[in-house]
Amino acid sequence: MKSQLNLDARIYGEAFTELPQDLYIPPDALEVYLEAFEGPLDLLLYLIRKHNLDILDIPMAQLTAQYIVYVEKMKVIKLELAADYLLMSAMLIEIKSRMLLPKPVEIAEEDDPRAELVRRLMEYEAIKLAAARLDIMPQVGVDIAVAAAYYQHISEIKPPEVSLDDLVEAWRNVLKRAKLNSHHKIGKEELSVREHMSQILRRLKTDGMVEFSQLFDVASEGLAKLVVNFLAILELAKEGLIRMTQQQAFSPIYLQVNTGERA
Amino acid sequence: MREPDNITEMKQILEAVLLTAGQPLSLDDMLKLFAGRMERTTLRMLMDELKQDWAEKTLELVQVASGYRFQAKSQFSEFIVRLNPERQAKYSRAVMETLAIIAYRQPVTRGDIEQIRGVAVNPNVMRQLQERDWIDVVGQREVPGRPSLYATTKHFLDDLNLRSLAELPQMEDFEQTEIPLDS
Amino acid sequence: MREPDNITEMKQILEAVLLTAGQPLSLDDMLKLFAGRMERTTLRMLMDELKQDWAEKTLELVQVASGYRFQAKSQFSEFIVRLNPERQAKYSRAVMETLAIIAYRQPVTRGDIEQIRGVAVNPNVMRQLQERDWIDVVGQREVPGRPSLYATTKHFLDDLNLRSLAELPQMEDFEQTEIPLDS
Repeated sequence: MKSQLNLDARIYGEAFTELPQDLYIPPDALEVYLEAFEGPLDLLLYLIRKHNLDILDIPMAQLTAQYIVYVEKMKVIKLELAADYLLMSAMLIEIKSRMLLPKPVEIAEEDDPRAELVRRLMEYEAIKLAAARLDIMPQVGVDIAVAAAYYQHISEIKPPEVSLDDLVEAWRNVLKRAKLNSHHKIGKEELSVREHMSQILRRLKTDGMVEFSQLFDVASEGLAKLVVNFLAILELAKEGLIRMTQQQAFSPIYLQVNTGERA
Repeated sequence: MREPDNITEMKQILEAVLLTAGQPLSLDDMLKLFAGRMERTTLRMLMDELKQDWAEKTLELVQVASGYRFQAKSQFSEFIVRLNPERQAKYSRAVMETLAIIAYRQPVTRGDIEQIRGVAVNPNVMRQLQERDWIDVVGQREVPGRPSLYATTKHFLDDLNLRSLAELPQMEDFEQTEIPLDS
Repeated sequence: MREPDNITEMKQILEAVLLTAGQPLSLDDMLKLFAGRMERTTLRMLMDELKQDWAEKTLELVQVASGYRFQAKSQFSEFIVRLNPERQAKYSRAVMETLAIIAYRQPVTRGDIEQIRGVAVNPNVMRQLQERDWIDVVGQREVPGRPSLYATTKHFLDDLNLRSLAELPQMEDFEQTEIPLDS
């Protein structure tokens, strides 16, 4: 208990000089009390511990009248907090009124209406003590300093990860901005054609002039792929990227990168 | 540096890594250093040796919830504090009480916290604790509204120098006098 | 701890503080530790001694522009890096869009890309993609200036886990829902 009293002295002692004696708080001090206490449970606990206040001795009528005045004030300050205090006084009044009623003989000790409040007060007090204990425990950044020597960041930087979703998202943005999507659909077929266009250009770049039929691997490629390849050649020619030459009818057709020079 | 081939070199690597880490390192983290060439038991043994090696020095090797870290021995804290006057500010009572409820009663909802403290929880309080990475949401309670359930994190334990929640001061130790019902 | 009254204790304090500082400490910073009870020259001497003490160890005490710091000897860097492989930040929007245009429209010139994006292509963007070996030049378009034609590489497909470009999502997938004209 000793530590508890010290704690109270430290927390409340310096905050303000006028300590509350009961739940009857002068309205001009209300704001100060609301700041100093964590809520009605905290205030009640303080009164019980410090002034041996009996829950039943609280002058309820006076208190109620006063709390109604608070509500007006609260509209400007902290309405939420005031609501908590009002709920608490309502609860106290309820307890008191039930205590005043004649007690049926068979009702056991545990049914004392104050028992629930006492349980809550005790639980809150335990948490309060736990919080105070946590607060004084050594903490990294306050009392504990962790070793953090420097090291040379050698740059073995991994390149950024890119997912298919990232790529699609980027393309979607391009389309959105270029307003292309209503006219342009790129499907599987077109992508295959464009892929083959790149492949053929690569091949022509290394091999120079290639005979038309050499671009078709009839033995191992399926019909679909051959068609795509053919479309790619046509597209390349259309875009002026390659030049096709044939010496005479029925002689081999040669393809080469369009160098812009006349053959 | 080639891959280390003896215990001394391995211990040196571990020491250098731990001294520069700035945070606890788990055994798994440290095993990565040796590309699968070290057993867990060997690593544990090396940690014990390192602890011994530093026993008489300025730092100590401690084990907290998320692993091992070197930290200044407590007698140096007051000097370290002189260097950074603007260290971590103390939290308000509201924050500390909320933290205590989450630590001791987890997992709890905001409603549970309000019930125990008897006042509404200021969202700012939860935000402070979450930003510090001391609490996080671990699920929802299956009641209407599915309120979030909060629990403390490993980082909270690390920051309080604890290996597990069981190392928190025991609730039972907070001896309280009964509140008398009859006077 | 009372104020240190001998050189050994002072050196210990300096060591603990420097190991945990996380940044270089100037002589002025360190003088603050001793509340005016240490001369600058003494401090310099202690720094030299500390340097000596650590000469054969895993860290070294070095002097940089803003003060003194402990740092891991260079041979440990590669191990430390294994713990946190640093990822470069994400590619910029410009890089991603350029990549997308090359993937869907190849072979394209820089001019084509500029045409579609409506802004000039920063040469740096192309360089990043070429260095990654995701795009290369497959030819030139026969127009004045003979601009390079870019296409994606096999390596790009490998990295995105695709077997061919045909596996790229089709445009139909993005088609926006038509706004119905009648009700």
